[in-house]
Amino acid sequence: MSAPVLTTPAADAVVPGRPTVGQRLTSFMPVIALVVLLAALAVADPGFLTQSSLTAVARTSAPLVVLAAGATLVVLCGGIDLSIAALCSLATVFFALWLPDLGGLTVVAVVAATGAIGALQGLAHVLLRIPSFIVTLGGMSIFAAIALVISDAGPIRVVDRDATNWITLYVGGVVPMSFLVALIVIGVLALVLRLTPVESWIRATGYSESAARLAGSPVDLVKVAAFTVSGACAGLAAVMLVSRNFSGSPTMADNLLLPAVAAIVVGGTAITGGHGSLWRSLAGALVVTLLRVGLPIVGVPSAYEQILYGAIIVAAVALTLDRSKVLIIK
Amino acid sequence: MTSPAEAGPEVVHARRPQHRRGVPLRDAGPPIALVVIFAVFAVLSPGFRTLSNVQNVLDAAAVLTVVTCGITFVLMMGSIDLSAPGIMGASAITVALLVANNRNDNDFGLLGVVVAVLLGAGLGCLSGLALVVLKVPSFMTTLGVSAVGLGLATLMFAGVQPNISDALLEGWAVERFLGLARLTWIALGCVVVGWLIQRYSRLGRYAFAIGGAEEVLALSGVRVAPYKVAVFTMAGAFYGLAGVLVTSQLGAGLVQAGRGYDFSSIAAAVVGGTLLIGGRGGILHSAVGVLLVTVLTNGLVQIGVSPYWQGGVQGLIVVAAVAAAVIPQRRRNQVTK
Amino acid sequence: TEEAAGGGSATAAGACDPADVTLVGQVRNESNPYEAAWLTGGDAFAEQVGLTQERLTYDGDSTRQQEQISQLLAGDTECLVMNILPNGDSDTPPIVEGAEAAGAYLVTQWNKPADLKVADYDSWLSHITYNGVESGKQIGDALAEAIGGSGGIVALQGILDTGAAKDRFAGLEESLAANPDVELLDDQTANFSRAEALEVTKTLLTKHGKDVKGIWAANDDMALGALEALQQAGRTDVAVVGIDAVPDALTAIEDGTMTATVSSDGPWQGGIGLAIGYCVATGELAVEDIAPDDRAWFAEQFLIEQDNVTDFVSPEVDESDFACDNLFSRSQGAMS
Amino acid sequence: MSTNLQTETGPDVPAPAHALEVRGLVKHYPGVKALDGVDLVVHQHEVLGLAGENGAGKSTLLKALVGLVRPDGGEIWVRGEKVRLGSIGDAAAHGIGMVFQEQSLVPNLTAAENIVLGSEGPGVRRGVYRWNTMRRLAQEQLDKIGSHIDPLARTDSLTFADRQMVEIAKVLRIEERTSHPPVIILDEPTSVLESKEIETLFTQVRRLREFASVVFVSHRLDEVLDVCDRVAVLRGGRSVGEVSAAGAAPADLHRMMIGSTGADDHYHGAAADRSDEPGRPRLVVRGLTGKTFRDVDLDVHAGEIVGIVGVHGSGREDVCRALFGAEPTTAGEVVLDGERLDLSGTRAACAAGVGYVPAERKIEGMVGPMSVADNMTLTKQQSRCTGPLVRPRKQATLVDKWIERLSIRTPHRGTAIQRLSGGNQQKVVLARWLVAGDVRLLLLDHPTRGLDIGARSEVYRLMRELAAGGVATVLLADSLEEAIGMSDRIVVMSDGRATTEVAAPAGSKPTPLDLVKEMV
Ligand SMILES: Nc1ncnc2c1ncn2[C@@H]1O[C@H](COP(=O)(O)OP(=O)(O)OP(=O)(O)O)[C@@H](O)[C@H]1O
Ligand SMILES: Nc1ncnc2c1ncn2[C@@H]1O[C@H](COP(=O)(O)OP(=O)(O)OP(=O)(O)O)[C@@H](O)[C@H]1O
Ligand SMILES: [Mg+2]
Ligand SMILES: [Mg+2]
Repeated sequence: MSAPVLTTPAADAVVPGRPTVGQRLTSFMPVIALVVLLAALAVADPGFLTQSSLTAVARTSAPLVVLAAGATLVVLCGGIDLSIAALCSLATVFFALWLPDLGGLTVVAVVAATGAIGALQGLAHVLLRIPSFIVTLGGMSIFAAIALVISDAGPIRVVDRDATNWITLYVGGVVPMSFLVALIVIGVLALVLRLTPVESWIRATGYSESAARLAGSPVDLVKVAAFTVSGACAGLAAVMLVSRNFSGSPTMADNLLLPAVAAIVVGGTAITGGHGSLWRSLAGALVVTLLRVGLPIVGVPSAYEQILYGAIIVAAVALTLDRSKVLIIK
Repeated sequence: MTSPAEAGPEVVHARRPQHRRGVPLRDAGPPIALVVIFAVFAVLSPGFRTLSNVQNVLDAAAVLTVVTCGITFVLMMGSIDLSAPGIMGASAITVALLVANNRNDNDFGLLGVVVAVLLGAGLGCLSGLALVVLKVPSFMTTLGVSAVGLGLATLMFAGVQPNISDALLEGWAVERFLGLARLTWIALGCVVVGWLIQRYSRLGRYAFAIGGAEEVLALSGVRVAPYKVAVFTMAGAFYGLAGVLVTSQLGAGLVQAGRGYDFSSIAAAVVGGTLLIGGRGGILHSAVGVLLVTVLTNGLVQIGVSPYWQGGVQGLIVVAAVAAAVIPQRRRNQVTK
Repeated sequence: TEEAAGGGSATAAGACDPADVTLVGQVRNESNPYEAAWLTGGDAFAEQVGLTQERLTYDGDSTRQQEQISQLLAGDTECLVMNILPNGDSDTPPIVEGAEAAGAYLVTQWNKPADLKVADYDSWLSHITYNGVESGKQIGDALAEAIGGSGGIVALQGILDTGAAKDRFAGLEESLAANPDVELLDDQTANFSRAEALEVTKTLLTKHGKDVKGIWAANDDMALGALEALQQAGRTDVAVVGIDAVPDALTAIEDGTMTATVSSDGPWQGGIGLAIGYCVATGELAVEDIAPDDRAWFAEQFLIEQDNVTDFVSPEVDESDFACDNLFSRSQGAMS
Repeated sequence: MSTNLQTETGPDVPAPAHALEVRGLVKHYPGVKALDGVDLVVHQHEVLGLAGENGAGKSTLLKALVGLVRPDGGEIWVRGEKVRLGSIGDAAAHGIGMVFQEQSLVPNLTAAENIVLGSEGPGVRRGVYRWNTMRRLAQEQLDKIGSHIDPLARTDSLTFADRQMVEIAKVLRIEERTSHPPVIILDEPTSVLESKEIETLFTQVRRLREFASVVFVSHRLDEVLDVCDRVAVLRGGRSVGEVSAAGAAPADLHRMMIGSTGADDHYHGAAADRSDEPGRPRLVVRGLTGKTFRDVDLDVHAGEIVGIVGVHGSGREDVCRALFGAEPTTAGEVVLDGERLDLSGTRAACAAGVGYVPAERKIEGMVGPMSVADNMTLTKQQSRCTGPLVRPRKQATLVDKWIERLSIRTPHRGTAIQRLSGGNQQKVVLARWLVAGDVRLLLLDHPTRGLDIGARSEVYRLMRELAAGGVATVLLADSLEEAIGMSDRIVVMSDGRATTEVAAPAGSKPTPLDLVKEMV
């Protein structure tokens, strides 16, 4: 019979955890990717690194930044919004149609309308329990059809430019107003997330919806809100596009869907939800814009441009994704 | 195998302990929707219910079916695949340049087809490798590979459309057997092969399991990575074959041969009940989904819906069909992503 | 003309050193024969003047076209010459305004809103297009003749919001008015795409069956798609017409499977836009000297049928077409 | 460590080498020394118990033995041979297999596939499934443990307990895969099982001893002493000693686990000083009907703990969820403190002061990648907010207070909860309802599942404290003993109906047998 043998008490194994240098570095990866890409482009064509060129990049990226910012919220909740581009196109048509009657109020009206449409999709998602992929895929084709019909399948010229003039200005002669607006959108959304419980609700929903619900988080409300913001952002992006093109068209933004989702992923936000942030999407959108306009401008031939685009975008994600937060990569 | 069931990727979901074998109601949703929609169109349009139109629908579904066969396995794993446009473009041009054509003196016939399919497999393998080695989500790797495929296709295209004059390949689109084009039989063959793989091969069952609980496979000592790569490779091969089929239909190798097939194949698979979270659905589900989508496209033209509205009506019907299918299985604390 | 560049001082309009000129050609993509040929023509012209052409493609994506242009204009625009194919009518105004603000020399082709006047701008030198109404009518008439003046036809429209598609269809309508026995059974869009045309034609063939005697397609790509559909349906009794004179269509006309097309000379288009810009930039041609009729004009086009197809099988780019005093030789008059 | 090994209950013939030996194993995680030089010996043909508090490092040690955790230092010897275990496959090749603490089956595969997963053998020939062979292979394994599960049933259609059986059947395939006597590791296999199933399992464990070695982990110390030959104890990542099971009592083990001779305040002792206040019950449930339960009536007074017991499938869990608004009801009325309780959703329930701790912690209880602090304040946002704004300082103070109060072992309040041991996770989930101090009705579904004995006592103490503060508690206990010990009153459910009510005041507790009679 052995008596229990006691040895010395174990040392306290608990020490406070602080982020290591490596962890800090991973959270800055999107910015690093951006800088590396910019440097590479500058090497390929030194003319690319001029102020006017960078200003143009910023201006170009604004609609994409806004689209990506809105959709990021949906992705953080664990869903996806495939309708942003089609909704944005529809919004350009709205804008062009309503401008003669509403004048300066058109911007507000368009953003409100797309926000409401987004909310509608959110409600369909949470009430009918249809996966967001399907709801927004359906939304995509429905919005495209509506846009075609109300625009008579053609672009609508915007003659009165006063309503959008402000967005084409440059602050201090350098920073495009549209980019500033995009930054403000990101900033405001990020502040709301950071300062209120919304962030933990969104993350909890994205990481583990059932746990969030059983903890009494307003899961449905948060999701509907995310879709609403995503819709409103699509409306705002539409205003930017119209101010740039002087017209609204039923297919104007359709090709921005994949770049917007790519921007989110390149920023390092997990497509499965929970992990990520808005400023990551900002960096991602800038990377994607640089690739879209930078490669051809520095003289990469069309065929190689696509191959490079494919390779770089994968490499960028390889760099930015924080794998300690996302255990299984699907 | 029993039927797929239970939405949700959870490892341990202890609710509702009943044995489920046979086809539960939820899986019957898409086939029922197909029958209903078919019946509605048949009543509304005399042109729709002709035999030749049914043949037309089946023929029109061929390429989408082959693409969807590939993507189904990827979706079953819970991954996503957007590489179809690029891979199909590359394989379409490749096969057009390898069989008898107007650009060069090649006349490799069936060998050319095989090479194009292998090219597709290679590109698919690339997505898979980037996924498991670089740990980049498949959304991105496949988007990247699609761009690479389009780039390769543009390089090979070199400004002059390769037109094929290969009798075999042209025959696929033209010659009929039992009223259906050979292409359609090839697509049917793909469904059968896909089903056998899904049901009887380790690859297929593991793909299914990866979608259900990837981490558990690792705990059981299964190395998941090779299977993932293999699934993407197989999907790439299907896309490659689809590119060949498009070339056979169009009589020419087009860089844009696969345009739009990424989303339409995912939509078809999802409508059929292969959900994006993985671990659910299968080839037969997807085949039903493809038929549903094709019948819709065809029927809307036949009953004369304005081309402007067609997309919208299709979207509405798809959402309504899925909603009708999920309503009976709604639960309070159900996870819907 | 290869003199060393002068100082870095601002060059007055029209006084660029030939070696300083940047030539840019922008089309949708390099993956279709017509636009690839366009870029090749641009290269040929550039070589002729000892320069290289910067080739841009935007994959048929309006947003991306605008993004590329604004990026391009953010760089050095002093002696920039652009020969642009706008994706749609609505894409032209922002390009024009951007070029005007940056002082880059711009020639556009095909798409332009009717109310936008080239003469209102200094940097926008010229807009070139083919008379779509005319081409639509020409092939419409050829189709009517091919089916013996009476019977049903179906029309495949292009991308609905482009001027080219609208004009060509208007031409078809004129032709239908002139041939009252020809009936338009159905019109659908196949977005200028071969693959879409194949599917649409198949469905239309099952819908209208033997009533279809002819297919009018707004471009050759769609016509070729329609030909495949006919072949698969085993129909040899249907006449097909298109526009653009792409090589495959010419071959089909030679073979007798296709009835007619209208020439659009891609290589020439790729060269001529750069040539106009180059001449103005180097001061060999002053903007004021361009006749008002040559600011927006229709280029010469030909109806191609089996009897004259051999003349068009290998289009030659004639260097003399691009000489500064011979730029507008192919003009068929101002756009109305 | 001790060398005076006693093997009275082991085989008489000493084995040539230890089945398994661990020397100085070390494993660091950021901020945590999970293993701090562990030594362990497993003899041939013995059942070795492994005991230790939550977070002592048991699971980490065992995972290192099957190649899932790569140790930072130390050695592993198998049958006298030093080995490196790089993967679970390596371990299997050395005859080591494990049943994990968290269930690890693929839910959408059949039971048969799960059983042979990774070692299909003749079940798969050249990549092609041979379903009949596979079914037979699985059936053989299931027969070993006397389970009657249909091998071709989908795993997610099985009950929790059946799935545990599948896991055991699966690990037993080690026997077929190695010529050596295997070492089979069971990490808390009993925590989700009913007593009958536990008996089946123990029969298996005893059978295994004939030809294999077993390492067995459980927080139910009586169980450990019952089935094991010898028990090794871990504390803070170190081996602190071992006892022979034959003569030891749970209290001895417990003392070693916590490193002091602190009182083992087990639940049986206390329960005394609750003041019985009659009057109107806080919670009144009348005729509650849902999919799996009918006409349930239930009263719970403020300060009362009411246990609900029933066999598996009795519907008690769904009643709890229904009261929390997480399960739809078709009829019935629920009144909390005189007000009708809104059962339309979980948010309404939270707002009304109802709290719920679900049994499936990993999926439903916690948000794994989020921090301890965020998990703790997820429900009661007001506890960390001023108006609509989050106050990090306020949150930090509050969370630290509760970490201390419940002695939650975590490196930091910002650590992701998934890095904590199961027991500590559970404490955080429980704390979630306490931070605001406004909970009136607490629904606890297996709140002590997977907790060590110390943590258990703390949870018990906490429950009593809350009850003393006036909280009404509904308890679905981990075991009948727990239900009896903790409850003031016990409601027996069977077949979706509340059939009987048994008073269980301190001093005159019913016996388990009394309850079992009512349950069936
Ligand atoms: N009629 C039924 N139809 C379907 N499922 C049923 C039915 N009756 C009971 N069940 C199942 O039984 C379970 C309800 O029992 P519950 O889990 O509440 O029992 P429990 O007593 O809590 O069991 P445990 O002690 O294992 O926690 C549910 O998971 C439910 O799916
Ligand atoms: N992957 C990980 N990352 C960081 N820390 C970890 C990880 N896994 C375990 N730990 C830490 O290591 C310590 C030991 O954990 P382990 O799971 O081995 O405990 P345990 O004895 O099994 O506890 P329980 O009885 O609760 O299961 C704990 O402090 C835990 O927080
Ligand atoms: Mg453990
Ligand atoms: Mg239960």
